[in-house]
Amino acid sequence: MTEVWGLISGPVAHAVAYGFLLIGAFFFISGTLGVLRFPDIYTRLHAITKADTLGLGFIVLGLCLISGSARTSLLMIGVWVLVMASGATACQLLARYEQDDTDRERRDDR
Amino acid sequence: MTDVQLFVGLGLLLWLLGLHAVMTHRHTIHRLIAINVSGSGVFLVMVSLASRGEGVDPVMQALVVTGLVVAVCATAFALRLGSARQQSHDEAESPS
Amino acid sequence: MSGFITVMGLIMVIVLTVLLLALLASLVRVVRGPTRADRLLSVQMMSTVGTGILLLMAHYGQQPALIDAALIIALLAAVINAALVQLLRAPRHD
Amino acid sequence: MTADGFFDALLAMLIVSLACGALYSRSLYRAVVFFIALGLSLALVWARLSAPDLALAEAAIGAGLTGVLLLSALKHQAAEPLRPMRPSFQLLMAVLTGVTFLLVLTTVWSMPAGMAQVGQLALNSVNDSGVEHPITAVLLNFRAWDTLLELLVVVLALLGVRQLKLPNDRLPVAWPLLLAWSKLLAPLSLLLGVYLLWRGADAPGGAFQAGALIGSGLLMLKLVGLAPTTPWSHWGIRLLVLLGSFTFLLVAMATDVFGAGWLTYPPGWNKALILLIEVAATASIALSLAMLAGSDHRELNQ
Repeated sequence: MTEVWGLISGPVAHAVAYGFLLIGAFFFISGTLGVLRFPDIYTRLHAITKADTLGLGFIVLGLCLISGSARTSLLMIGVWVLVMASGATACQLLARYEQDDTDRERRDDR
Repeated sequence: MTDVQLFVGLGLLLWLLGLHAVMTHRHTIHRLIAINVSGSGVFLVMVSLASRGEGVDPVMQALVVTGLVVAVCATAFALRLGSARQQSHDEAESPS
Repeated sequence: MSGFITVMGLIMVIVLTVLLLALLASLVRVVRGPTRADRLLSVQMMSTVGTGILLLMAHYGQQPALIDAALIIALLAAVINAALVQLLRAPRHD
Repeated sequence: MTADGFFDALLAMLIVSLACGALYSRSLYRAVVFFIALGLSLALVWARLSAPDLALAEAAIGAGLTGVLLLSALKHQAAEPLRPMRPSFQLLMAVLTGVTFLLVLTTVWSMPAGMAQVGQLALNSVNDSGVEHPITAVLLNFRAWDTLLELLVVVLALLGVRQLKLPNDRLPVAWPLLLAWSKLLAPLSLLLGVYLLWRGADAPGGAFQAGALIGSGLLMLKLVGLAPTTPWSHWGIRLLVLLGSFTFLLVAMATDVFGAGWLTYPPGWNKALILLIEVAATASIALSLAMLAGSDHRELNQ
């Protein structure tokens, strides 16, 4: 058991953790590019709620490995689950709102 | 320039931008947003001044926590006042 | 060992900078729109990125309370989306 | 330039552009979205300035409640054209504010470093206050007067709204997805609020943050039509709104009559009294904020 703990908190694990942080940053970059470049709201919603949530997941994973404390890790994973759920729901809600809005007369966006 | 100076400057800038916007806008909601922005500027100045020394000044921060709640209550009241005014305006205009 | 630590610090700074730039980029969506949902999408994006920044800062600055702040931001971004949908939806003509 | 300085500069740039967007957008809706985003980013600034209490409060109030408030105000606004003032007037104001900026900036920058005496005093005497977290100690012990008056301000705002003639409008029927989501979100905000209140004794958190959070959960239930009505005419509602101020006043009077003086807690009792006041204040703040933002004509003007 102590060996496992040594591996988790050792320098190798830290290197892996920082690798996760970089992967997370990569996903955030791709999500941002998606938001800037995609042609319509539905694809942009897709970019935000998938790529960015995944990026946050990697960052949480990396930080959990670095911190090594169970309480902090649990809280951070809770944050991630919440962001995931809220991202998925917000995606649906905004897309439906948009459809509802387009179905009626095209209202100008004051 | 230290970080405290940067944030004090930022707070003052927000305060004055808000003040300028309060004076140059006419719409109720726009003005309320402007007042809130300048309020945030004041909070920013207070909090950055609170983190000048070795530790963090708890009195300043507690004042700002109080200020945030008071600000949101005042904003809520003012927005309600604005929409009530709008409603009575509409009723006066409509012929019924 | 000290070299190792500065590499870690560098990675932390790079990730934080990427996230802040993402935050700045989301402003483009608020300005360009074109629809209301598009503009609110950027709030959703800012909350996701902002939670990331807060979590990193909680670790970087040794302030565990910032994790709670991240939790609250994640929760309230959802409330704002719901409020938009309920409040600004065209009322049904019945 | 150090890494921290770079980060700060980016953050400052973000805040300034958000503020400019919120203040000078032509479209009202855009200004509101910018303002919500400003609230979110200010939470990051508070985090950077090592004020986690404020980050919590700003996240709950600046990002959540104010956003819902502004969106609901937007609903009532007619598409009123934004008539700007004359350019000459705007220029004059810009010059005036610019001069003020320079004057105040030079004054503030030359202020001596170090903490004000009262802050040092508060930090030194935290141990006598009954709670470990200095900001909670200031709010509920050293400067409890301020907090008492603040609770009264919340009640006053609600009373003020009651005097207005509120529009009587119906929200559309919520989508099933939204209903299910808010059934999940509201208990979660209650749970998180209680957690913040509990942590307030020895870590950042406390009655205001908890109250604002629970209030937004309640507000969300109100928006989708799941919350029971909270009519002002019901005595229970009035009691709950006034509970925080009443408890606080009762404690203040009791300490004045039987103890050492107005709001000077007897030793040994302070932790219990602070907790009592905090729980009552949280309930009052939550209900008052939700009613301030979400109650309509039927609930407030009988």
